[in-house]
Amino acid sequence: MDDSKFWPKGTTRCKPVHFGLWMLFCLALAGWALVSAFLCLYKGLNQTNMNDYFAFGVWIVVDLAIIALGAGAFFTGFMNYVLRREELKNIINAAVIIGFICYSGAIMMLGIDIGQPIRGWFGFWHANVHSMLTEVMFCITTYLIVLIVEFVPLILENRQINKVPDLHFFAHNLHTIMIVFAATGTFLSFFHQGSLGGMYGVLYARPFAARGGVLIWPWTFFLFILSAIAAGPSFTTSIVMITEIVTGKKLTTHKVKMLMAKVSGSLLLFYLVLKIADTLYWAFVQTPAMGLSPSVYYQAPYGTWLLIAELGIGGVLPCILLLSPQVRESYWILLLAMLLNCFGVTMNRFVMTIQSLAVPVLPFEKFYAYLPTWQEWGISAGVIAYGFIIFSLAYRYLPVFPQETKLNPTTD
Amino acid sequence: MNWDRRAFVKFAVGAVVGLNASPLVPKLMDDVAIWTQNWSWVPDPETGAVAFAKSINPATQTGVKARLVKARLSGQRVIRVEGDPEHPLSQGGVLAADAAAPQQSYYQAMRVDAPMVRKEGVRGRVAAEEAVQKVAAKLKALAQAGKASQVAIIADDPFSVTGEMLMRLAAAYGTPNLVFMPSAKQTLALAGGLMFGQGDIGFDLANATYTVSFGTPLLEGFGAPVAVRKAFAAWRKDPMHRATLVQVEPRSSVTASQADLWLACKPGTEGVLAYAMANLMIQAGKVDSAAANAAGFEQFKALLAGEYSLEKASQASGVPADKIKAVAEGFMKAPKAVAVCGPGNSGDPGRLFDFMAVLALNAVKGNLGKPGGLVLRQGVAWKALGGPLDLPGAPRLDGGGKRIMGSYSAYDLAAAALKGQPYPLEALIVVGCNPAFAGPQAKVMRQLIDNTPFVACVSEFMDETAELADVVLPKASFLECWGDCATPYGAAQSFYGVHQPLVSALPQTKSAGDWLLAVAKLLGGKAAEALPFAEAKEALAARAEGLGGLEDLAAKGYWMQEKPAYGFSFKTPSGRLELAPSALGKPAAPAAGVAPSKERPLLMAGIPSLRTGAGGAPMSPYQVKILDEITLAHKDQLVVEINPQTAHAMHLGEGDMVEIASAAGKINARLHLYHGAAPGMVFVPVGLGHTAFGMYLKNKGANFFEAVEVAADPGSGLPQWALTPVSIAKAGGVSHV
Amino acid sequence: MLPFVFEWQWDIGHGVFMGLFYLALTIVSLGVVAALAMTFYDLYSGKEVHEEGHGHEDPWADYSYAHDKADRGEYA
Amino acid sequence: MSSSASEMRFGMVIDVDKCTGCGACSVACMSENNVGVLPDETDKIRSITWLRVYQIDNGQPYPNTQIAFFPRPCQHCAGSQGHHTPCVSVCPATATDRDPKTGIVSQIPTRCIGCRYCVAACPYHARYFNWYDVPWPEGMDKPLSPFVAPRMRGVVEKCTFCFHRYQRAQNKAFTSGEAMGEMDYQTACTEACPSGAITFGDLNNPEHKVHELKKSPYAFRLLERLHTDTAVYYVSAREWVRRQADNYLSGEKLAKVQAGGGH
Repeated sequence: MDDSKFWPKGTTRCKPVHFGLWMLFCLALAGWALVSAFLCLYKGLNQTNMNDYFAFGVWIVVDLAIIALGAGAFFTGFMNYVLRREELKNIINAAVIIGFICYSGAIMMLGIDIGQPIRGWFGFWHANVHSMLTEVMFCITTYLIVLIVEFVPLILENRQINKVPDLHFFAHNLHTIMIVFAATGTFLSFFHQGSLGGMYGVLYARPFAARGGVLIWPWTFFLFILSAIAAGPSFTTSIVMITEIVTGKKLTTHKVKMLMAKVSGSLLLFYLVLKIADTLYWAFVQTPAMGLSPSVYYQAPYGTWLLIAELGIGGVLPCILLLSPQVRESYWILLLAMLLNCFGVTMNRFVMTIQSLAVPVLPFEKFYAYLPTWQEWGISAGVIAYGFIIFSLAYRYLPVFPQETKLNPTTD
Repeated sequence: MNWDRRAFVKFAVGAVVGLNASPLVPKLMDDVAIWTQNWSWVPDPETGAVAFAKSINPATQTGVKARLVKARLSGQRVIRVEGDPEHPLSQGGVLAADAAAPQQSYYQAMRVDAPMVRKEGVRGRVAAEEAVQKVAAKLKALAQAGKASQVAIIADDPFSVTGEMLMRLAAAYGTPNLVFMPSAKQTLALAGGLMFGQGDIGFDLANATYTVSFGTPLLEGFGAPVAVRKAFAAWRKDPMHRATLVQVEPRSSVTASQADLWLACKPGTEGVLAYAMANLMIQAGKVDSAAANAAGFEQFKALLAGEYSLEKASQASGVPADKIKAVAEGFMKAPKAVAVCGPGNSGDPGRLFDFMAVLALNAVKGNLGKPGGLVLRQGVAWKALGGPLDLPGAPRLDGGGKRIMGSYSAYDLAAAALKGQPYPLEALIVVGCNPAFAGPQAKVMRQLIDNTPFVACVSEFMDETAELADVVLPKASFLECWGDCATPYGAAQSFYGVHQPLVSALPQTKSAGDWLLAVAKLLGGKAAEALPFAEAKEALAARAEGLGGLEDLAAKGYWMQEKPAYGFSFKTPSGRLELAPSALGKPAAPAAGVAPSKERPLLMAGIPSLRTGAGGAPMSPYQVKILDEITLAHKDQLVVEINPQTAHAMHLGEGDMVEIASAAGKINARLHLYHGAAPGMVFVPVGLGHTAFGMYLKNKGANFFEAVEVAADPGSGLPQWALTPVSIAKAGGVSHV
Repeated sequence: MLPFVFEWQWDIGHGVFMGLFYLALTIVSLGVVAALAMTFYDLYSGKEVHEEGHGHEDPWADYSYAHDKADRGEYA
Repeated sequence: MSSSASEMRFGMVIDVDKCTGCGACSVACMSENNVGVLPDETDKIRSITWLRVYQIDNGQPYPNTQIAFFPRPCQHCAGSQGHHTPCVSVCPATATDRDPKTGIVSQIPTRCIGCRYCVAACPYHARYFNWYDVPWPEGMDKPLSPFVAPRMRGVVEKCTFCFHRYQRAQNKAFTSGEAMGEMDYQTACTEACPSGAITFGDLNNPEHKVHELKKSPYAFRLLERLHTDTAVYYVSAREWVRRQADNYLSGEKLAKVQAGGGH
């Protein structure tokens, strides 16, 4: 089977049999997810280890994490189209695809996570506009539409599809007005990332999560935006780098990566300053006012190591690395720094979700721990498999990396 | 028109726009919204006219009203059992068991829905006639063979109309072996009989200002529990002038915690403390004249001064002397003080010595026949079902009649029958109780059932006993039939309650009385003559004649003595209070009770609870649902309490799975370290561990009565299982830390 | 979501929130409609398809960074 | 946004010193509101008990140990200090709301999408998600009340202060033309409690018993420091019980926190 006529012009791709094996692996993961999804939809959420104390579980953690990591899409788009950083054109396609994967994956997970999936649209129908979750639902849906609009021209640019005049022109015209979508997307995603953080900050009866803020927005609203735009570019770039390693090709110039790293690092620094200030105020002013001490929050297995992992290993360390020019020049340390940055934001989403719920508020309540079931892992793995599949197909058949042909001249 | 790509695009765009402009989308969304609510397996209870009817739950003696819905298709059904605000004992309150009663009545997997007969080992549903015929034929054959006395009957309540019918039936048929499940009413009647010559006594809790409860679960299953709670609520009504409650027992129970003072005594020393307090009062010169003039007062005084001094009592009970003194003084000074005795925490009928010591303390206080004290009850003026019958001459298996008073004992009956002394059993009839589970020593009762050639039972539920029986006759629940119950334990006023059929949940069920009548009719002869009623309702009506007739009674739901009868009289041989009863010749004194040994170093006691309930009455699904993880954990593990120090000394920890073994049997449970448990003891919830009753109850926890070792109370001779020496060892199994 | 939905009550919060929501939806759909319109215009005006696509020329094509050169073996 | 200035504010005063933990309130509530039962209910963090009775103890060694019970219905928070009811403000589908007329926090299970955000928002664990389909084996569906719809899997439910009883009382008042009396609207748990530990009524109405009872120097609410402004008051003369109702730093004195509505 030869699919080379679908490959982007002037590029080479691995043998179909290799690609097929890789797809099989991904499909196996997806199969696991399908079995899990079937069980959860057919038998109900008792298939998970969530309960009335851990109302949210690993799915929400993965959701929040991938949405934060997917923030690379809107922020790169924002820098590229709105701030006119032309060099980012070389990575924007990858960012859009990753964003699309993250957002659509998150929505699929949410579809299983809610107890009544066929009523999911009630959030629109009977919307409570005071709920951060409503804001999340609205923004995530509309932003996904934007992402689809951004993704469509790229699909249409497939070598064969692009030969159809209607589609060719449509793709071209969408590109022409991309700034409109990018700006709308930025607005939507900004609120969406924020309202995800706001979801926790507004839980004023949950001392671990609750935060003060401005107007209707708690501090977590802004911290989530910042941590997302700090980690998003890192994630996009590290995915590109991993793709480079796997395919053995240079896909973008290192300069682009360094720019992404610099943006990521600077935002991370900004975020960390605010986050640490927030944490100190929370630990030493807000918590005692509720009659608690931070030691109540950190009990086995959710000990202070979480704080060190999130803010130290996943915060300060990558921040220092990303901001040092020497590190940025090194391919591998740069990748490590970016992955640490992603780890940090994931830990933050984990802590905000799981630990918020683990900490008992009533003095006579117990401290519970939570371990996901294989079904929950299955769905989570499914989203990853979904990402692998979409990104692999996109890379194989779509002109994702404009610099690829020049960086990898073919002999033909 | 050419159907080219362009036309297709136009069509598609047009279709999308058109569909969105039409009301189709909102309509479909609305339909989906409705459809998401129609899940075929979620029941849709049919509505109808609502009505109320009064009733009484004989298991809890709560006066209730049933909320009935008369639906067009599904007919009349009880949807709720609520408290009857007009009922003097209940005043609108209920227990968990009452509120869950409809579930119990309707849930078919728990009930016996049709008569059953075991044929070649297999139990199958049969017609009512066949089942009754089977029982009657067996009894007839035994009577003809001169073995009538080898038939035994075990029943739940001697004071109900069914109890009276059974007494008549047994006498007419010719067996002396009718026994009832053991009860504290027996012990109180014995103690009252010995000291006052009167056994129908109660505690005027509602009017007391100072109450000392000696080892009885006052708030966890004493008397009619709702009525006791109403008195308790009255004590707590005014926070500034609340009545005082003192609890004497080894464990920090609900009563002990809600009490103003808890005397944590060593197990089995409650009576000692009552004597010690009486002694302190005598020493203080605060002795009521009736007590001072009592028969054997000097002897009593000397005994107390010698053996029950403050120091000795403090040492024996482990309660600090100042605490004993404080309670004695409070009791002495309070205008309306009462000392209370009753069923033990394990559901046992109590120790006679404790009861007599408590009655003596009340007598010394001088509260006999006074408001807030110990009162004589008027009695229920029901009419007997017929003239007296001659009692069969054969000796009773349970040895009743040999003891001080002719009190029955199901346990002794079983023990004697198993030994075949003086004779074994040929047939056993169990009515309305579940001895295979509730024993009190469950294994002995099961052995009796196994060893008896023919076993019949009249049972509401497919319980452990019914599962072993050869013939099972389905008994109607209290919501389905006529029936009655009489004065609860310890109540200050005599009481009589009636329940009536409100629904027919299971059409094949009948009241126990109706089944008895059917058997008696087939037996013919004296048995039929002794019960000349067409149906049990007639017997009830005959009984109720003395109380204003059944109709009025049913409408109101109860008859009750208007107010406690104040004033007291003694019917003893001496005509006085007898502190050294003539039947004993000396004041009551405790005999050595059960004690731990080297092999069995701990004492096991029950945890009384209105959630688990005690005895054979099963819990309904809702009751099982509200059990905490300190009672039932991880699907099926019974949780027992042990003091942390005791546990550490035995190298045991929280959540350990252990085997609790007595000389009589063993159970497995999970340990919960509880500071309120007395050191050296293990406390086990009573009422779990059924092997019958379907998915909500079956195999949940372990049965306390499997480990109970019954001993005869040295005073009364009644079965006694308040304390059982046990050993504890770590058992295998997952502890789910 | 729509004013006629059961028990719907408007307040300022709804106005702002729904306003922004519909605004975003409107912008996005107008954008798509505009792209469609331009496409029809392009098609009818007989514009030709350029295989190369558009706007993907790498403005930095001439600039080579050390790694890229190394990867391409330029230092070899 | 706080609506504690509602016309009426139905609430409870629960006397902890009277409660004996018998569970009658819980069962009466379940029977009134058609709460489902699963074959295994020992996993308490998945077991639906609108009115859960918590057992607490003073942690003292023998023989000074004491236990007490906190019956915990939904607290029907009003929210204060600029906050709305914790759960109401977060529900995306308006499946729960606080009625400004009665102060009752409602729950519409048929509108609930099962996102469980409200469960996470409630510090009292008063909200329960239907993790399972309730099996209603033969006969178990017979005693179900037609006045409260049984719930399906995947939705959240909670105590509604027997709101259907309020509606019934309202209808009665409308037909009879008389004002609704204190006793016309009582919750199932209040009626059932054999010790009379629960008193229910309009906290704002001086003619109702709760109005006076909540002023007791021994009255307190659960987690007042969070400013949830609950409608359920507890009363206990025992300090250790009152201390268990809220979080205190070690060494911190038990203080009466005045929350929100300033009742």
